Amino acid sequence: MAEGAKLIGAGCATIALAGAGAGIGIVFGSFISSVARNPSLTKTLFGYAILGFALTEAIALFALMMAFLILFVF
Amino acid sequence: MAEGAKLIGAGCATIALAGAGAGIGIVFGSFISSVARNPSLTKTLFGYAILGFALTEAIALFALMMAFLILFVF
Amino acid sequence: MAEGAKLIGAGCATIALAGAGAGIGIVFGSFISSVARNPSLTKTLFGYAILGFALTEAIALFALMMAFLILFVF
Amino acid sequence: MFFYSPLEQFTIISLIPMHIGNFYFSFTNSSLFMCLSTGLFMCLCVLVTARGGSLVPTPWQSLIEMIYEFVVSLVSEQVGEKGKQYFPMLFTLFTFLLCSNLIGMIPYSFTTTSHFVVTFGLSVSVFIAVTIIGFQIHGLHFFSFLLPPGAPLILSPFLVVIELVSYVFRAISLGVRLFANMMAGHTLVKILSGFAWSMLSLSGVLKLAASIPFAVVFALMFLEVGVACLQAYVFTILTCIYLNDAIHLH
Repeated sequence: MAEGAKLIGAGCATIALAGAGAGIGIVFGSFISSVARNPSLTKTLFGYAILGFALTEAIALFALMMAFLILFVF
Repeated sequence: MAEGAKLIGAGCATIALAGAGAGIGIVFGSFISSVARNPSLTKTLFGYAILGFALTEAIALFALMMAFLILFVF
Repeated sequence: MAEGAKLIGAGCATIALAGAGAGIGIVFGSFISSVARNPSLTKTLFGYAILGFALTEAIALFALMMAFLILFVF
Repeated sequence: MFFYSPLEQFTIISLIPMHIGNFYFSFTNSSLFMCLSTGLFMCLCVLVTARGGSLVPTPWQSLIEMIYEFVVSLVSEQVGEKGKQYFPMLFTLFTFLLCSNLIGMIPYSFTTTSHFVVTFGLSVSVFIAVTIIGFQIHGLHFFSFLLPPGAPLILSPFLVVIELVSYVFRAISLGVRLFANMMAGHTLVKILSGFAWSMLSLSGVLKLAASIPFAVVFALMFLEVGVACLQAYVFTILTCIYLNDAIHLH
């Protein structure tokens, strides 16, 4: 039974990537509209967009690590 | 039982694509409104929109990878 | 049976990271658009963005702690 | 369908087994690639600036200058004047992560940062260093860092707990972020290339179907190189932010 539950648990844990996908969309969406509004700042804005992306990606990968933990450790 | 759980697990893992779908929609939504606001920048904005799309797609790929991992490796 | 339920429970608890991912995306999204709108305040805005990020990350951490609690304590 | 599990690329193989007492000190492929990445970058720097470097920079010299300028502007922008004394540490941190991530991209090589023990060691040592600096400069006043300015005092017990939890979580999240990015990225590439390989064994026309996962792997390699450089940058910029918090409080 634990063999099957492991798979279902890992499957459920992966659902958390949905939020991170939306979060990254929001970051780049606001980045594109900000560049259109103020093109002179593209350089620094791109730096912050990449920082925002990396921090949101980290949350997605925390969830993925949790899924791997459930899958391979138990 | 594990055979069935494998299918349920892969099914749950695919739910994460909802967020990536929303994210890509947000990116192109703001891209369109930004091009309307500042048509001269269409070139660079399109580049950033494709970058945003690619990075959000990466999250969707992570979720799909997890689903295939559950489905085929176990 | 409890062994399996533990894994499914931890998997479900990790879903909460979706909200944290979206939240961090919103924080950095609004930070980028605010910097474009008023570049002189970048320093203080960056401080508030990092504070907002830290508090949202704390919520993600509470969810992860709950998942680990389910996984290792019971 | 898979001969090896996708995580097989992360196994540690001891090349020169050494045991001191019952301690395991053998020279593993992880330590080999760590020496390789630091050694390569050091040789590059020494060779490039052999005779003080030429006035008109050679391509390699301009590469080193670019990396140097990048980290200098990063540190001075994030930590300001007081950050200058911590620049050497931040520069070695950035170049070590950059080189070990990029070397890990070569097929059949080993990414040292794809193991949690390596990145966790790095992030906890950074966390301890930053906390010591904070207490050294501000003494007990450093605890005021746990109460964000302008927060209403009624909330303070609640806010202090959350700030303390998120302060301590920085050590873990800094390490897990780098580790998870590296491991998940390489696992994703391995699984998709496994698909492309097993699709090749299909009969006749279906072989062409193997080009789809192969194209995805091709695109993913660009993403992976981007993620490798990006994660080194993010690790360094977050260290600068935490250093800035320790030096200038809020």
